[in-house]
Amino acid sequence: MNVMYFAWVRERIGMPQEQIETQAATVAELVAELTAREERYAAAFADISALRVALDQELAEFDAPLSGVQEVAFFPPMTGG
Amino acid sequence: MNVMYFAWVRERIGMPQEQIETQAATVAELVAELTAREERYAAAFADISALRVALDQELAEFDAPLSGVQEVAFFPPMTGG
Amino acid sequence: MIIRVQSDPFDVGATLNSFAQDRRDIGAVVSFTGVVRDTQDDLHEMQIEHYPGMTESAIKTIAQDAVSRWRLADILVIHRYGNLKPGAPIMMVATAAAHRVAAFEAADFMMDYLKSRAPFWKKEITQAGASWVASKDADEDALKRW
Amino acid sequence: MIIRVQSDPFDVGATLNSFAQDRRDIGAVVSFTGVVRDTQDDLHEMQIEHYPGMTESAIKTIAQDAVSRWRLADILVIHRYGNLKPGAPIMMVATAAAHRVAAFEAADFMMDYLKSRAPFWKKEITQAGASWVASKDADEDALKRW
Repeated sequence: MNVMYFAWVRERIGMPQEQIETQAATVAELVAELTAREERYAAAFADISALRVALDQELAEFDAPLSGVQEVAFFPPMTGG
Repeated sequence: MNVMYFAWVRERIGMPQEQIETQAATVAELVAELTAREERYAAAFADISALRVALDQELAEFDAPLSGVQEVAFFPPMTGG
Repeated sequence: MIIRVQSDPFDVGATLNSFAQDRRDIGAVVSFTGVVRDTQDDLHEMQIEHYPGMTESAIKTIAQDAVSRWRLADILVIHRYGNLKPGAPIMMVATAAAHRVAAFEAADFMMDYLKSRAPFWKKEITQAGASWVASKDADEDALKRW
Repeated sequence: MIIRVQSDPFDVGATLNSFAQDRRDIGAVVSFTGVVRDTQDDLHEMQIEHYPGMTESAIKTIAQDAVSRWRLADILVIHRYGNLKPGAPIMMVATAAAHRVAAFEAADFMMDYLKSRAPFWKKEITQAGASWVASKDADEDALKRW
């Protein structure tokens, strides 16, 4: 699964994307798994309410299932326009 | 007093403006005076609710006094923009 | 504040590019362009009559009202009179502000008031003849929004 | 429908002039331009990051939503990414319609949704350092208008 990070999430984790092998069933489980892995992930995911997630380039909720998903992206609320 | 006509008011009366000597105290009295004068004025002023009036280039009501006014203009509702 | 009432055509894009271009405190620019519409494909031309003198002062009053209601960096109104062909720009409004809500609302407000309070009258010359464009009750009602 | 996501600068006026110019059924064109603001006179540059692929599809979804809600003749969105200087246009939206209400509302709607639903993130580089522009609760609340 391709996991992408944008804006300050990218900066805190220190890379724009990575390939992750996971058994996580939902986005929340993936977040828990990454948070447990290293401090920089814990720092990025400390406040989930300040984050957004997209599954295969569509906005999703953190309780959404990951089954069949190829690309997960984490980022702060968007500031376009 | 300079009296001006615009759009279809001008077309019905047949001139863009004229000098009028009048004792009319209000716009309504001036309209009554003109209406009595000739058929083309009666045609232009037949439906006052379809008309607007400006006194010295400011929108006004038909019961407004004419005292001190130098320019009266009659026209249909505006269609700018 | 830029207000122009003219019979000459004007370049909408060039006008917008030069509008408020030296200001650093602007985050949002909104423009509205009114165009001669020819939905039925039978319009020969649109004739726009106006009330010289009152036109300029009425537009200025409306623009000053907008400036007093919203935090605007600048505002522009250009309105043509005379004979216009289908597709030609009739008029444009532009507003510049730090924030987008002010720019949008002020432009919308300007259009509502220019429509019903600036002394212009439109006449359409079609193959079937000439007719004055009638005002709509909705145009007058729109003023109550503000 | 024209949607462009690019790092290159673009000419707002030329874009507006060429937008929907061959349509005879248009009476109203509204444009919005977002500009890099430097209110405190301390901004070195604005860096705009985006999510390639999702950006284009998100903008297209928003524009299609606008087309389904209002009678529009055409709609355009250009949005830059990369490093922009103060005063530079960040993005523009243009809407063309027979009537002004549709053009205004659709442009306003587009801006509200692009602000909170198109995957762009802005970072300001000032003399004091770099900081990500935070989203505002008001931006999310604005979506409830539609």
